[in-house]
Amino acid sequence: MATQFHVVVIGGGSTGAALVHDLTLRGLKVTLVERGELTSGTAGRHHGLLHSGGRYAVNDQESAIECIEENQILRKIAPGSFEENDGLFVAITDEDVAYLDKFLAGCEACHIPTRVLTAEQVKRLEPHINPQVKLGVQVPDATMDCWRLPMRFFATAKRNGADIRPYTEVIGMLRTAGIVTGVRVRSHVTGKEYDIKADIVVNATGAWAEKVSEMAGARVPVKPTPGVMVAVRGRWCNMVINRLNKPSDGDIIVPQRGLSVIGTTSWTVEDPDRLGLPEDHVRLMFEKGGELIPAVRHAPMRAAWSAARPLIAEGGAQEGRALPRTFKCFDHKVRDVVEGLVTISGGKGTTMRAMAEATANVVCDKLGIDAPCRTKEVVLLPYWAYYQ
Amino acid sequence: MRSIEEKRRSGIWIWQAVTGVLLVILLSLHMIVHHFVVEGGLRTYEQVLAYIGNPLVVVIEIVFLIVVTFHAMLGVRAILFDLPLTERQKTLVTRALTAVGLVVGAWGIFLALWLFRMARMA
Amino acid sequence: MTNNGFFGPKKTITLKVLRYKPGAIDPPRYDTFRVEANAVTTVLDALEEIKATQDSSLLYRHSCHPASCGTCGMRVNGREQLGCVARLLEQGSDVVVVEPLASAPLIADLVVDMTPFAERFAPAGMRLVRESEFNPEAETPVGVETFTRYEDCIECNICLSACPVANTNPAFIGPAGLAAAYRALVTGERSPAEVFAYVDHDDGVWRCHSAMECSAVCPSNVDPGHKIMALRRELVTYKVKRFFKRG
Amino acid sequence: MAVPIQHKSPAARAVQAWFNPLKRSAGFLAFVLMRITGIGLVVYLLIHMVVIGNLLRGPAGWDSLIQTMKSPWVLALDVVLIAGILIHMLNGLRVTIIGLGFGTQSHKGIFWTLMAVAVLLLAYSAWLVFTK
Repeated sequence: MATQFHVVVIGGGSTGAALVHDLTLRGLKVTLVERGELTSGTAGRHHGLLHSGGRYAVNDQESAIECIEENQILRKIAPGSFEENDGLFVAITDEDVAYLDKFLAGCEACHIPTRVLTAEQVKRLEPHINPQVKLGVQVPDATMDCWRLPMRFFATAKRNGADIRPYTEVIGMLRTAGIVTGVRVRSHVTGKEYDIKADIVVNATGAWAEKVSEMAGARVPVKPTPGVMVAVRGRWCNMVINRLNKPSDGDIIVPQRGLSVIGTTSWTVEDPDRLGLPEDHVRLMFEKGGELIPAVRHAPMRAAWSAARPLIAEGGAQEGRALPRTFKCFDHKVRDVVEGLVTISGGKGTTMRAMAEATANVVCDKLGIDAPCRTKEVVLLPYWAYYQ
Repeated sequence: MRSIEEKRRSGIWIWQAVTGVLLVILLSLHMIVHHFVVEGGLRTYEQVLAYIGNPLVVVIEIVFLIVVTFHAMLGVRAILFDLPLTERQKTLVTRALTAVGLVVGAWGIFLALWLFRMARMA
Repeated sequence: MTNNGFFGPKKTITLKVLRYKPGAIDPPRYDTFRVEANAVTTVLDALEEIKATQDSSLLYRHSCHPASCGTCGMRVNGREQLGCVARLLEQGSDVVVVEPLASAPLIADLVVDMTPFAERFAPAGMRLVRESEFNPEAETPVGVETFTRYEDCIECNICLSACPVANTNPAFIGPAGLAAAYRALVTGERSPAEVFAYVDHDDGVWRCHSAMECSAVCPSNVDPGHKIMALRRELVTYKVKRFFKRG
Repeated sequence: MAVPIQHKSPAARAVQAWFNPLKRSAGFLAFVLMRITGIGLVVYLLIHMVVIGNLLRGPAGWDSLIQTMKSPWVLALDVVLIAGILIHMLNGLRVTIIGLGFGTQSHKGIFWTLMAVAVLLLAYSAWLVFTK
């Protein structure tokens, strides 16, 4: 390519990781800045569920379809980063059983493979499950490594020439006549401030997207929507256990390494840096998780924490679970007449690659580059390559 | 599985363990005979000479000396190798310790044989 | 340990955090912060609170929070722990000293460079997560159920920081790498010849002096000390057999 | 690395950890004892070799030397020596056994048991040294 455009990506989470990888493969020069450690925001601390899409198959089919497609792609490009143990939606009450037909229809519409299991089959596969279980539906959920998967994108991007700068915080936008021309950053390693020039700046800061876009006078309707998760010692299930019903509090248990992670709740906050950890939510996880697997009520707690989902609340008073779980890429030239800034937000860990692809398409369009996305095929390096 | 760089094979720990176990036996012999068999311990010149006059004792003492020196030098080497040494420094350490060991061993053997001769002459 | 999320009363804890920024805070010094802690507040929670409200320039590594990623290894009151599961009120003092891991080069504040660790660890060829877990319908490698789950190793670098040898000799492969090599040996992922070529030298399996501190601090029950000893037994057996075959 | 390595922890400080079992567990204490007694015994070996060289001076030289060695201070040093030997020897056996992969899970129990044995043997030896 004759001219190499320079893109600055703000935010070293899963979206940023997949985005530097994508843009680098398309031949662009990319610098990524992250104020703390890579994946120290929402990316690292979700429950580690690689969604099959089953969870959204009834209420949010756009997300569900994204999930099942990305689920298949990620397994292919990041072998070894998943515990391929499938997921199980279990019906405990008659109300849950009544949800079955809607669920199966939704999964079929989204092309999510399912297998209905009898109570006996469920109990054989999951000895710790609530003995009241009525039936179960097996779907291709999996457990992912929340830190190492994004790190594989970073590792591959770095090997391909991307410049990744953790511990570097954006403190302002460089603007010339309303056009964003770069960022001013402070290195927390040396305390020094300096400018990074760019043809396009991408704001991939998730729940922090509003804070960052404000620096350029642009607006993003992102609502930081935290959820509480509790990890208990021991693997109390083989598959990812979901409640066969519409998404609610404490209805997922993800076996991860030697732990079982129960999630989650949902509320809204103004400042994504100050989520807090409500005690009643932690209690609720034990209570609700115990409805699926009674033993978790008495399992020793390893950790409890909150993570902020970056949900998009576009026009309307919707909050929490009613918000769509899909992602959106904003070109601020269109929205706020701010040229040179693109924001990507919403979405989830499972759809990180797709979010990056959509964003990279917008970036390439704006720069007039015709380069196809290759991230569906390129197999990622192991995470430790980042440190070599 | 690639090595970080080509490293020389080593099983010196095994020698340290073997000589260590031997020492438990030899040192017990050495201590018991020197200090507890003879009433009040092996003390005077006469007593030492009388003891060393026994050829079996000379052999045991020399074996003990060799094993203990070897074990001691390997121990010092193990400690020094815990430091960040270059391959050249490692070779130097090994050579220096070999030299010290040889000197100590030679001196000890000379002493034992000289005393043995004195005992025989007396 | 507080079992199921009972927060209990709050208490003020003083944190003394090692600060270092090359050229700016150089030589390193300790900064003092105060935070409110309850029974489930962790050292990481406290650091995040400090960063958000008291000093945004404070640097530390972290990601997942339930001790699954292994990024937040640090020394808390002189002992290596994961900040995300080290509870403040269980550190045994009202003043808690937080320092970076000892065995890796310091970048800034509590952040250490993981490159030397990766260089020692990666050659052992450790796969991170086994593709199938205990799902009986999924295929697992034969016999693997009888082993401790080596995948429990979260590559946090804590064992190297606690190891008296790794601290003075950076060439030592170290507990995590040796444990991984043992795993590769017993699962048959690597041939004995390959594994032994990697560990049979003065900076390999023989460098360990059995202080077993790696096993004492391991937050993930990998018990690397045990694995190093077992690896040594395999190697001694191999050497003895080879000696007699040749002789 | 985007961030250059700027600072390394001084090796001298790391070496101090060889002798500092504070905040560490039993295995580390064993390692510290092993190292201290090992170094001490090497020093003793060298001194011992020089001292017995006095035998070359014949009965007069040797017997007068032995006379000074019978002072209680030197006898106390003898007890220290025996303590070092016992700790190093018993610990050495332990390290050999667990170093070959046996009993690694109960290494702490083995350590404390052997140290108890060392204390008993030391008490008996001290009694012999001072009374005989």
